[in-house]
Amino acid sequence: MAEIKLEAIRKSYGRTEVIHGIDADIADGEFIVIVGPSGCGKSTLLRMVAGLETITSGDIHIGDRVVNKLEPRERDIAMVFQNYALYPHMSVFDNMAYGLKIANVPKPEIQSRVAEAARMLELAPYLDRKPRQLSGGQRQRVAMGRAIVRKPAVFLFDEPLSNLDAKLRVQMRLEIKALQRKLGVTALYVTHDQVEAMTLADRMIVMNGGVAEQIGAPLDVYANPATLFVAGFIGSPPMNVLSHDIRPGRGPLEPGAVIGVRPEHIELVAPGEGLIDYDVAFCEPLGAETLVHGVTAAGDKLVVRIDGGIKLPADGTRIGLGIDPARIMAFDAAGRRTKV
Amino acid sequence: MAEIKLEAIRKSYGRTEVIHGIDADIADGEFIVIVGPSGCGKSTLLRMVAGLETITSGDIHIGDRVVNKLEPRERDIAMVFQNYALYPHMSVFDNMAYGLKIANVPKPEIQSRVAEAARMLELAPYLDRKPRQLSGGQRQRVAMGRAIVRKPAVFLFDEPLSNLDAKLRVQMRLEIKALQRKLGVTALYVTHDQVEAMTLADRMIVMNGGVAEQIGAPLDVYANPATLFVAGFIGSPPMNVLSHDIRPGRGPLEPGAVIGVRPEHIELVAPGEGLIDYDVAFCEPLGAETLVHGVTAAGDKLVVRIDGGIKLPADGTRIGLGIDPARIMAFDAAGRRTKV
Amino acid sequence: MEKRVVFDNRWLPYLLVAPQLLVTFVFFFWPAGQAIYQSAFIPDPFGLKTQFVGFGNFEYLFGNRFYRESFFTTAVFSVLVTVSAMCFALWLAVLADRVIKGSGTYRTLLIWPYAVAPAIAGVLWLFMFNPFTGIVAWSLSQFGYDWNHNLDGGQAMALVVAASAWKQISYNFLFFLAGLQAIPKSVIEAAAIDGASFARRFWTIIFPLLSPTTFFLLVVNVIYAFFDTFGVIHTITQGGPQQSTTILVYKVFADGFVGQDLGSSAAQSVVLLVLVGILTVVQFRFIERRVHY
Amino acid sequence: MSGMVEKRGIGTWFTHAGLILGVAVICFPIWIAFVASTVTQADLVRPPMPMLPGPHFFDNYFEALVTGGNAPVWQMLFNSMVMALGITIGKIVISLLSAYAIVYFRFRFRMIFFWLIFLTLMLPVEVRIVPTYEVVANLGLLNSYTGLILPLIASATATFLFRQLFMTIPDELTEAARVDGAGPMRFFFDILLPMSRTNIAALFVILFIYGWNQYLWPLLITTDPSMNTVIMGIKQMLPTGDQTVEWPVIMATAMLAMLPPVLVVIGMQRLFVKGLVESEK
Amino acid sequence: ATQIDFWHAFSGRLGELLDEQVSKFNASQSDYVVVATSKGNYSETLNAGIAAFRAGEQPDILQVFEVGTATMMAAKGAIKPVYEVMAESGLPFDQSAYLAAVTGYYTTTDGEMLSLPYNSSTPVLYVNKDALTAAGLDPEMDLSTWDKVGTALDALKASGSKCPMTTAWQSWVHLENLSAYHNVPFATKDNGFAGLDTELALNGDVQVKHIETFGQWAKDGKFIYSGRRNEGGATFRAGECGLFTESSAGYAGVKNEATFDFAIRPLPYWSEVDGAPQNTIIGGASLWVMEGQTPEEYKGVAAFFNFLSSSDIQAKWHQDTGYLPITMAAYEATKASGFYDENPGTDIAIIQMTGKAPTANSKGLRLGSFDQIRGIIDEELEGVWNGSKTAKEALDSAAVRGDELLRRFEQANR
Ligand SMILES: Nc1ncnc2c1ncn2[C@@H]1O[C@H](COP(=O)(O)OP(=O)(O)OP(=O)(O)O)[C@@H](O)[C@H]1O
Ligand SMILES: Nc1ncnc2c1ncn2[C@@H]1O[C@H](COP(=O)(O)OP(=O)(O)OP(=O)(O)O)[C@@H](O)[C@H]1O
Ligand SMILES: O=P(O)(O)OC[C@H](O)CO
Ligand SMILES: [Mg+2]
Ligand SMILES: [Mg+2]
Repeated sequence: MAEIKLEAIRKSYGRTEVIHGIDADIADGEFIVIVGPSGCGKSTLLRMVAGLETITSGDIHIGDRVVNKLEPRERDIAMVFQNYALYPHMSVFDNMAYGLKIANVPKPEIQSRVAEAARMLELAPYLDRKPRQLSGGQRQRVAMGRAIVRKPAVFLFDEPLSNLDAKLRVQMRLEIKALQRKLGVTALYVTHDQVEAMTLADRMIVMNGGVAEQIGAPLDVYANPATLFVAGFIGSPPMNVLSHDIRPGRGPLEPGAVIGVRPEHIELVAPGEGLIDYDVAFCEPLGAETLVHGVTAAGDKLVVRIDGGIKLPADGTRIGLGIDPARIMAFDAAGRRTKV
Repeated sequence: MAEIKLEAIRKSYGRTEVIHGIDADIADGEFIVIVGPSGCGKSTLLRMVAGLETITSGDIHIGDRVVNKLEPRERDIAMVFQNYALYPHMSVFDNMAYGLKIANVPKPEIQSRVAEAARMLELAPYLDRKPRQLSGGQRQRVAMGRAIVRKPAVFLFDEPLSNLDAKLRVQMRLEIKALQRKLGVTALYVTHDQVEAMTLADRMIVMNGGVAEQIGAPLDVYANPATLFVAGFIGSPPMNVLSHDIRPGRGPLEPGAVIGVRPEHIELVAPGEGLIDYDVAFCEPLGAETLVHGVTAAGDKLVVRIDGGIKLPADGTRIGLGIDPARIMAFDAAGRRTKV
Repeated sequence: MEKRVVFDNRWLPYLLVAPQLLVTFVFFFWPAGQAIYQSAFIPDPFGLKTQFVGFGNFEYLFGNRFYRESFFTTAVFSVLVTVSAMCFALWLAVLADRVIKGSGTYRTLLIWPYAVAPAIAGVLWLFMFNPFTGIVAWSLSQFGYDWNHNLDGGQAMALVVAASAWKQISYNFLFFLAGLQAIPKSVIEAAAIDGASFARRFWTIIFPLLSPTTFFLLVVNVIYAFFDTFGVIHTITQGGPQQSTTILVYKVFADGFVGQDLGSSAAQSVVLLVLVGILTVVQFRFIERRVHY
Repeated sequence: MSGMVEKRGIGTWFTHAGLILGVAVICFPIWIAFVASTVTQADLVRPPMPMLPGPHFFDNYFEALVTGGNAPVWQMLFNSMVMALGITIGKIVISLLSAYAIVYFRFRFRMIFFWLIFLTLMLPVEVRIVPTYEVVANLGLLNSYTGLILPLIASATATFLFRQLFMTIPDELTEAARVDGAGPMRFFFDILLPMSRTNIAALFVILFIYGWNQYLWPLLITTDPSMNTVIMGIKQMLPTGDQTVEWPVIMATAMLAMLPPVLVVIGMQRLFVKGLVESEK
Repeated sequence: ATQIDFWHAFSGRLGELLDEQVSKFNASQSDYVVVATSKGNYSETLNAGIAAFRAGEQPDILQVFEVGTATMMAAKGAIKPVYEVMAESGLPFDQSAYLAAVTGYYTTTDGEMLSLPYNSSTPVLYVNKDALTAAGLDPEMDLSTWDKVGTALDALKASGSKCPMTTAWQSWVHLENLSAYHNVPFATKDNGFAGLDTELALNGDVQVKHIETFGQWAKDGKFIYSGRRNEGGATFRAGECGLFTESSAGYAGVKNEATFDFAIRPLPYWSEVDGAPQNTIIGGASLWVMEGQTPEEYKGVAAFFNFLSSSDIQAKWHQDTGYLPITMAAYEATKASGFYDENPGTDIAIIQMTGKAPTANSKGLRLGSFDQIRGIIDEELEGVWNGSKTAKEALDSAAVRGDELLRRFEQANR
C-alpha cells in the first residue's frame, strides 16, 4: 500500500523527448487509469514507475522513497504485461512462485501464498499446467496471480486485457476491479480503450503526445473535457466537432476555434424548430439505438444518436436539431476549452 | 447483375457435415449479410458460392445457370478476402489488373477500367505502390478495386473489415454499402459482427451451427428474433435471459423455457413499483449511457441500459424494474420463440 | 498441415517432381542400394573379381579394434567440437545481445568463418600449428610445450577439434543470437521485477527458453562433426597419428579410396546409413516438438 | 532494443572487451594466412613468422593465379564458380518444382514421393561415397561439370524449406488467383515465384557457399587437373613428400579460395542470416 | 598424334626432371604425345589409378611404387604386361639388357617382365658434413654401423643440434631394408614371393632391437621423426639435420638445394648380426601399362618405354636423380664417363644392391595390400617415437594387424 507521486517526469530517447513533464499524485489504494492513443507515452511512463526505463528527469516517489535509482525488484511493485510475459517453461505454480523463491521466502509460505492467490483467481485446478496449455483468460489470471503473491504496494498494468476477445475483456475487467478493491493496493493501469478507462478508473490520466491533458474522475472528464482532444477521445460515438457556431446569438467562431456537441445530446425535431437545420444522409439502426449521419445547414458533418424505438427519418430528408445550448462546449484554436 | 438461388446446400468434410441444408433466394442487386458466430459455416457457404469449395449436395444458381461444377473464374463473381489476399509483389495497379490480364483484356481497356476503379476508390495516387506501403484501409480498398474492375455479377465478401481498427471499420463499412448501391451488384457479405450486419444488410441470414436460423431485414430480426440464439446474437448488450417469468399473472416457466428482455427496454423505478425488484451490484458509466449490473429478486442476473444523464443508483441498493410486458419474449426449451 | 486449396491436374505434378525424384534415385537410392549389396562381398581393388561373404564384412568390421575405436573417436570428436563450438558461440551471443550499438559490426566480424571451407580451415590451422614452422606451435615451444600433432594423438585431436569448432562458431552464434533476440523482452523484464539478478535470469529464464535453439544446434553440430569435418581431417591429420583422429566418415573414405577395401567401405556405408537414419528421426521428432513449443 | 534491464549490470566495458577478444580469436587464423600470403617462403620457415604483412603480395597472388598447383588458380576458381553456381541454381530449381508439386497438388504416391525425398535429408555424400562414385563413373561423368554438379543438387533441405515457405503463403492468395482465373503454372510463375524471391535469394547465398566449399566430391571425380576446384586444389598443393612447401603461394590460394564465399556472406549478410535461420528451421 | 596418359607421383626436383624427359620424347617424334600428370604421392597415385580403372578412365601408364607391386601383379585384366606391349609393338626389347637385381622384382616366376622398372632406388645414408664439423666430429668419420652412428649422434646432440638425425620412409629403410640387409625375413613364404598365404615376420629380434634403439634415440632427441614419406628431406636440405637415411633418389633434391657440404654413405648395419650386411632391396617405382587402351596407344607406350630405356636417357636419369641405372649399358656408360669419381657416393646404391647374391630374405617383398600394411607399420612406429609403445609391442601389433589385411587380400584374390 503506498501513494505514488510523479514530479515533472520527463523521458528522452536520444534527442527525442517522448514524455514532456508529467505530475501526478496518486493516493494509497487508488485505481488510476492512464489512457491515450497509441504512441502517446503511456507504456513509457508506466515502465519508468516500474524501473524498467531510466528517468531522464523528475522524481518518482513510491511510499516515502524516491525510487528513481532503485532496481525494479526494490520498488515494491508488481507488473502485469500486455502479453502476460509468463515464463513459458514453468508451470503455473512456478510462475507464481518464482519471485518468492528468489526472495528466499520459506517453502511452506510460498505454498500457502500461491494457493491463496490461485483460490482467489480460480486457478487451483491448473497449477501444474504450462502457460501454453491455458486459455487466454486463464493466462491473464496467472499474470495477475504472479503479481498478487508478491503482495506489492503497487500494481502496474500495461494493457493487460488487449489480447483477449471482447467478451472476456468485459469479464476480466470486472474481475480486476473487484480484486484491486479487495486487496486495496494502489493500481496504475494503462489502456488505449476509453471504455475500459471509464469503467475501471477512480481517476484517469488522459495522455496525448507525452503530455497529461487531463486528470480526473471518469464522469467528470466525460462531462467536462479540458481539451478538444479529451472531448474527442472519451465518449463513443465521439463528440461532433463543428466549425460553425450554432448557439443562438453568437457571431462566427474565431479562426481555428470549434464547438463540440455529443451525439447523445441532440434530438431530432421538425425543420426550423431546432437550433439549426440538418440533412439526413442515412441511418444506421443498431437495434437499441440508431446513428443518424448527415450534414448541418452550415455544412458540418454531424452524427445524432437516437433511441432504437424512435421512427427513423428517411435518407435525404431535412429536419431540425434540438440541442440544449448549455450542452455545447467551445474550444479555442489550441484545443483548450473556453468557458461560455 | 444476377439473382442467386441456394437450394438445399450441404457440405461435408469427410464424415462431418458442417452445412446442413440451406435455402435462400437472393434478388438481383440485394445486399445480403451472412452473420453468425465463429465456426458456424459462413465462410464455407460463401466459398461454395465462389467455387472454391465443392458442394456436397444441393444446387447453386447464379443468374440462370447452375454453377455447381464451374471454376471460380467462370462464375462471374468477385471476392474480397478477410486478409485482402493482395499479391504482395505486385503494385496496386497490377493487383487490380491481374485478372483482366489473364482474361486477355486489351491493354487500353485494362488501363481505363483500373483508372476508373481507382478514381472511385480514391486510390489513384497509390497505383504504383506495393501493398505493404499502404495503410490497412487503403489495402482494403485495393481488394475492393480488384473486385470491381472485373465487373462481376456478384460480389462476395468474407469478413472484409475485421482486420481494420474500430474507426476505420465504421468508415469502410459506409463506403462498401455506398459502392454496392452505386454499382447495383448483388452482394453476399460474411461477418461475425452483428453491428456490421445490422448496418449493411438489406436482409441478413443469421447462421448457427451450419443452419440458417433466420433470414430477414435487420430491424425485423432485431424486433422479432425467431430463436433464442438470434435474440442473443443480435443486439448489444445482449438480451437478458431469465429463467423465472416476471410477467404479471403467469405461472412458472416450463422446464428449460426462458423469457428474454432487452436491456434497453427496462427502466429503473422505485422498489415495488416495477414488475420485479432488483438489487444493483454496480454501475458501469460509459458516458452517453450506463450499464447497471445486478440480480432480480428471483435470482436471475440482469443488465439494464440507461441513459448517461440519469442519476445512478448506488451499488447494493434495491430498486424496481419497469418493463412493458409486451416487450418480453418467450422461448421454449428448444430455443424457439413462443408467441404470447 | 495441409493446404486447403489445391490445383487439379493429372500429369503436371508428376512432371514437377520428376527432376528431383530422378536425381534422388540416381544419386541417393541407387548408391545406397549398391552399398547394401556390396557390403556382402569382398571385391579386389580393381573390381575384377569378387567373393560373396554374406555378413562377413560386418563381422570383420566389428571384430576390428580400430573400427570400434573409430566410433569412440567419433564420439569424442563430436562431443568436443559440439561443446566447444556451442559454448564459445553462446558466450559471444550473450555478449552481442547485450550491446546496443555495434552489434552489427561484431556480427559481421564473427560470421564469416562460416563461409570458409572445412578444407581451407584445415589448411589454415595446419599452417598455424605446423610443428616446425607454425606460429602457434612455435609460441608454445617458447613456453616449453612441444607441439607435434603428427606424433601426439591428443594434440592431433585438439587441433582438428579446434579447426572444426572454429568454423562452426559463427553458425552457432547466429542461431543463439536469433534465439536470444526471440525471447520476449517482457519475460525478462518480468523476471527482473520478480527480483532475479542477471545470472539468475540467465540460468532460470534465458537458458531454458533457449533450449529449443540449443537442442537444434546440438543436432546440427553433431551432424556437422560427423560428416562435414571430413575436409578438416583430411587436410590436417589424414586420420592419424595411429588413427587417433579417424572418425567414421573418414574411415569410409580411407578404407574405400585409400585402403581399396571396397567391401569394408560398403559395409561402413551401411552402418552410417543406419546412423544417419537415427539422426534423421531425432531431427524430425525435434521439428515436431518445436512446432508445439 | 529498448529497456535497460538487460543492458546494464556488468557494464558495457566488459561486454565489449569480451566481444573483441572473441573477434580476435576468430580472426586470428585469417590474419596469419593473409600475412603469410604477403611474405616469402624464407620468412616463414624460420619461426616466428612476421605478424605484419610484407611486400610480396602481388608476387604471391600472381604466382598462385598463374601457376598454382596442378592447375593455375584462376582456372580452379573458374571451375569452383561453375560448380557452385550449378549446384545452387540446380538445387533451387528442382526443389522449387518438387515442393510446388507436393504442396499444391494432390496426386497418387504424393506421400511416398515426399518421404523418398525427405529420407535423404541428412544423407551427405560422404556416407555413400564409394557407390556414388561408381554410379557417376558408370554414367561417364567423371571430369565433367555435370558430374561435379548433378549428384549434389538433390537437396531435401531446399525442398523442405520451400515446402515450409509455401505452407505459410496464405490460401486466400491462391484462391484470389483462382478467382482471377490463374491456372497452376500461371500461379507458379506470377505469384509463387515472385513471392519466394527473397527466400530464393537467401537460399542462393547458403547454397553458393555449400557448393563452393565442396571438397571430397571434386577430389574424387576430377582426375583431370583442368577440372580441379580451388578447395580441393589447395590440398594438392600441400606437401605430400619432400618438396618444399610454397606456403606463401598456398596461403595466397587459400585467401583466394575464401574470398568469394566470404564476400557473399558479408555482402549479403542479411539474406545470408535469413537463409540460414530459415533453411534450418 | 595419339595421346599417351602417364600418371606419376613426382613433384619438386624429380618432377622437373621427369617433365624434361617427357618433353624430350615428345620432341623426338610426332606420332605420340605423352601427357604426364602428377597424382600426388605414391599412395595417392596408386589409388587414383585403381579408382580410374574402376571408372574406365585409366591412363595408359601408371607409375606404381614398389609397394604396390603385388597388388598390380594380382590384377590380371587390369594391367597389360610390359613384355606383351613390347612384343606387340615389334620394337626391339631385350629383357637381359636390364639390371637383374632390379628386374627380378618386377618379373613373373617365369621371368617375364610385367612392368618397366623406371625409377628404382635403395636407401643410403646422407651426411651433412658441415654439421659433423660443427659438432666437432671428423666429417669423414666411419658411419658404417649403427653403433658408430650412435656415437656421432651423441656428439651432435651434445653440440646442440636440433636434428641430429632423421629419416625418410621409415618402414622401407628401418624394417624392410633392415631385414634384407641383415638377412632376416620380413614375411614368411620368401617375403611373399612364394604365395599369398604369407604372414609378417617383422617382429623378429633384429627388428625389435633396431626399433628399440631408435625409440631411445627419439626420446633423447637424437632421432627426429618428420613424417612417413620423405618429408624429412626438406629439413635435411635446409641444413638442419646431421644425418638422413633416405632413398638414393633423394640425391636429386639434395644436390639441387643443399648449401652445405654433403656426402653419401652406405646404409649402416648392426655389426653383431651374422651375415650383415647382406644386400639392400629395391624401392622407387615401376611403370605399369593399363589394360583397355587402343593398339595405337600401346604402340606409343612401347615407343616411350623404348625411349626411356635407351642408355643415354637412362644414364642421365641415373646421374641426375640418384636412381639406379636400370640397364647395364647405362651403368657402364656412367662409369665410363667418370661420373662416380667426380661425385663420390653416387655408386653406393648400386654396389649396396648388387654386392652380394640375394637370399630368400633379400630378394625383395611381394605382399598384397602392402601400402595399407605400411600405413599400419607407420602408425605403430609413430607409437614408438612418441613413447606410447615399446618396440616389441608396436611390431607385434603391426604383425597382427598386417596379417589381417594379408588374409583379406588373399580372400579377395582367391
Ligand atoms: N526505445 C525507444 N527508442 C526510441 N523511441 C521509443 C522507444 N520506446 C518508445 N519510443 C517512442 O516513445 C513514444 C511512446 O511510446 P510508448 O510505448 O510509451 O507508447 P504507448 O502510449 O504505450 O503506445 P501503445 O498504446 O501503442 O502501446 C512512441 O512515439 C515511441 O515511438
Ligand atoms: N477443410 C476443412 N476440413 C474440415 N473441417 C473444416 C474445413 N474447413 C472448415 N471446416 C469446419 O467447418 C466449420 C465451418 O467453418 P467456416 O470456416 O465456414 O466457419 P466460419 O463461420 O467462417 O467461422 P469464422 O467466423 O471463424 O471464419 C467449422 O467447424 C470448421 O472447423
Ligand atoms: O623415394 P623413392 O622413389 O626412392 O621411393 C622410396 C620407397 O621405395 C617408396 O616406397
Ligand atoms: Mg504501450
Ligand atoms: Mg470464416
